Amino acid sequence: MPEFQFDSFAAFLAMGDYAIYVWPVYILFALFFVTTVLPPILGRRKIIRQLKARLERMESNMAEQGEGN
Amino acid sequence: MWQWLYKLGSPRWFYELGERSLPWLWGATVFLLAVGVVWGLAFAPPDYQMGDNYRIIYMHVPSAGLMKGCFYMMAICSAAVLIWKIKMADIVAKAIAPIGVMATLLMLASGSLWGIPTWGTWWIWDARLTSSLLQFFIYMGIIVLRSAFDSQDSAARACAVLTLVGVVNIPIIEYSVEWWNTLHQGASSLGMRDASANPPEIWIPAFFTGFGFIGLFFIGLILRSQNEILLRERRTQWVRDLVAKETAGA
Amino acid sequence: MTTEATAGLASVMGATIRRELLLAMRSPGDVINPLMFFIISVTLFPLGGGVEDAFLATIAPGVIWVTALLAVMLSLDSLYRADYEDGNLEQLLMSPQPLYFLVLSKVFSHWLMACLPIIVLAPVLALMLKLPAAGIGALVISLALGTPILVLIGAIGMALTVGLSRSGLLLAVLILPLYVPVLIFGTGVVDAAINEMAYAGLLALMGAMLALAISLSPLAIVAALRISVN
Amino acid sequence: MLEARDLYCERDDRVLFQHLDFSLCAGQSIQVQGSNGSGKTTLLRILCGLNRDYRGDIRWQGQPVEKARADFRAQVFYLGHAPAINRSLSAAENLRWFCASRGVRAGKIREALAAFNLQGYDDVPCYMMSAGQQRRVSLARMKLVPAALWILDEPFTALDRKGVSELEGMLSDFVRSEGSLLLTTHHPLKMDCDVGTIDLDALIQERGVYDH
Repeated sequence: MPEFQFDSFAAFLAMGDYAIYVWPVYILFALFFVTTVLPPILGRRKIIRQLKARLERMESNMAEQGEGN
Repeated sequence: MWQWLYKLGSPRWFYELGERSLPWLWGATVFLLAVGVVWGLAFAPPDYQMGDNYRIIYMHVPSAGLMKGCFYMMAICSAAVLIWKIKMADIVAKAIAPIGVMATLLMLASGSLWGIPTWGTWWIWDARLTSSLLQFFIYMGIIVLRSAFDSQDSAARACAVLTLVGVVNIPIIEYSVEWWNTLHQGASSLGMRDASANPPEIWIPAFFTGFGFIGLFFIGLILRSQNEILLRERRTQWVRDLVAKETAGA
Repeated sequence: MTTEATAGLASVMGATIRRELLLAMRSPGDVINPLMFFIISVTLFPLGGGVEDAFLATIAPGVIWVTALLAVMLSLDSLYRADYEDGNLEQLLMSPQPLYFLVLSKVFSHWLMACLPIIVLAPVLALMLKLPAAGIGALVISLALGTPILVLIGAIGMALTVGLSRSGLLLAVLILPLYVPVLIFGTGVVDAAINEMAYAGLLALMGAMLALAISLSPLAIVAALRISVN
Repeated sequence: MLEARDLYCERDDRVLFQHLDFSLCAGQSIQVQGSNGSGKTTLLRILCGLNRDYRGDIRWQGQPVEKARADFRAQVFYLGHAPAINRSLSAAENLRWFCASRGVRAGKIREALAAFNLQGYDDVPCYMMSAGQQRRVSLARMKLVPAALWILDEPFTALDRKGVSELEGMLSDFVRSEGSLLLTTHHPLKMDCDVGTIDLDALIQERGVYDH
């Protein structure tokens, strides 16, 4: 089983004094994760609402046409 | 096999396949990425030469792989759009592009952060970084071209043509940048190849993050494709029922 | 292709080239403007960067090649825009003659009008930038091989964007990354010539790129034109 | 002999026409009617092969049009809204280029121009001509290129009354000489041969819009 490479949590944070290079990369990874997943999830809700509004508009039009002719 | 491929072409079947496979994908991706990141950061031995800075590689290599993989997948979809006129292929190609761009940006950022301690500057004209920068420009060209058209069908075919032209040019660009790099820079490459002197365990986290990236790619792809399917198939009955069911619940 | 079909095709290509040259005479702006852009932007570099011989000589190949590349790209706007606007492009797409060769002859005539003057003028500008004499011959050969590739690839971007309004910059975003290999080998040939190194291999590579461009890009241009007229 | 079966075309969320079938044989002519934006031009461009966003099957001489592409184009003359005339070239140069681009030996350009009373205009640059004259130069192309099918999109625009009646005469002569004609126009057509019609507006009411 691989063992923990750093002797303390502080050493882990310091990352062998490469912290300012390694941690930004993993932060950017988190950003990549979020931008890949979050926008479509939010977009989906917006699209569903949009389509719902469109359906209602169409039903009201159909209803008017119904009485019309 | 053809039957399966043909069914993949129908938006409804693709949507439902996506719906069924998403939970599995989420579970696998989160597990793989969590293990890969923790193992890579905390438990993998440091590089004999570069010390802990080497841990950037667990993000750099998968994102580089995803950058190239996305482009080749877009090229396949583009061929399908132009030759067999499969509507679904355009939906998938449109979904892949943003993921490819973000992977390229992650690759460029991790590459330059990797280079700072070794070369003292944040941008080095290394062959792989430069050709990835050019690939980023080609990705942006495709995305910008798609938004320039108002009719969706011509946008789909135009982007398909540009993607195929791009996929023919990428190997040429890489070869010429490689040659150009040896001419101007000599040996300033990222120094990734000479990592063989490390114990094998250094590579194990890379498998986890690598497959985690692929899982993440498919999640993004399915989510974006589903949104696009809902928009493009909004007049069909099954989408109207789905919208009714979803909004009734909410 | 039976003989009279090829004869018919040759006459069509000849007619295209004659028409383009006629059009160029009628509106010389399409020829003069890219050339003036090339000359003016080359003279900007000494004004901006200083006139020491050593400095100019080192940047000369890069400057001339980059400005030539940009001039060619800017000249592409006149390629199909006029035909698209007045409806000739539609008629061209309705022509029974294979469009592949019509496009090739159109690109060739555009190269004659826009790029040949640049190649002819490049040595003068090279002298202005103190390019060593050894490099001038190589510069002309590399431009002669490189500019047709630039026009062929640029024509793809032009055909994709001909239907869009105000697409000048969009064309640059689409095709400049694809121009990189031509630029790299073009300047490489001139550098090699200046340092007395053999550059035949590089010319061979550029020739290979030219062959690839001539055979493949008309396919993309035709597809793109059909999309834009759609 | 042009046949279309079950043509369907949808443009930005509106179904222009669907289940549209018709056939046009030699010696027949059809006028496509419909209000503005009902898809008349789109239908013509689909039949010419300029517009590919449609579903359905189009046959030329019994063969699917994709197979007989070159032969189809050699036989068809399409006149669009744009006059397809380069303004910096003269009328004769434009017509010569039009014949060359279709691989046809430039026939009697002078007579073609004369037929549209543009005698002596052959060396006049087109930017000096009025829209009506440019239109007639564009129409003159019909006399130069042998075609079995004419697809004309509002050929009478910008023509004066005399021009209109001359063109109508010419069209009916063409149809009588076993040519087939497909056109759209807004003014009442006075041609001495029977003209079939396709009414896109009627097609929509009759079949409703969202039935697929």
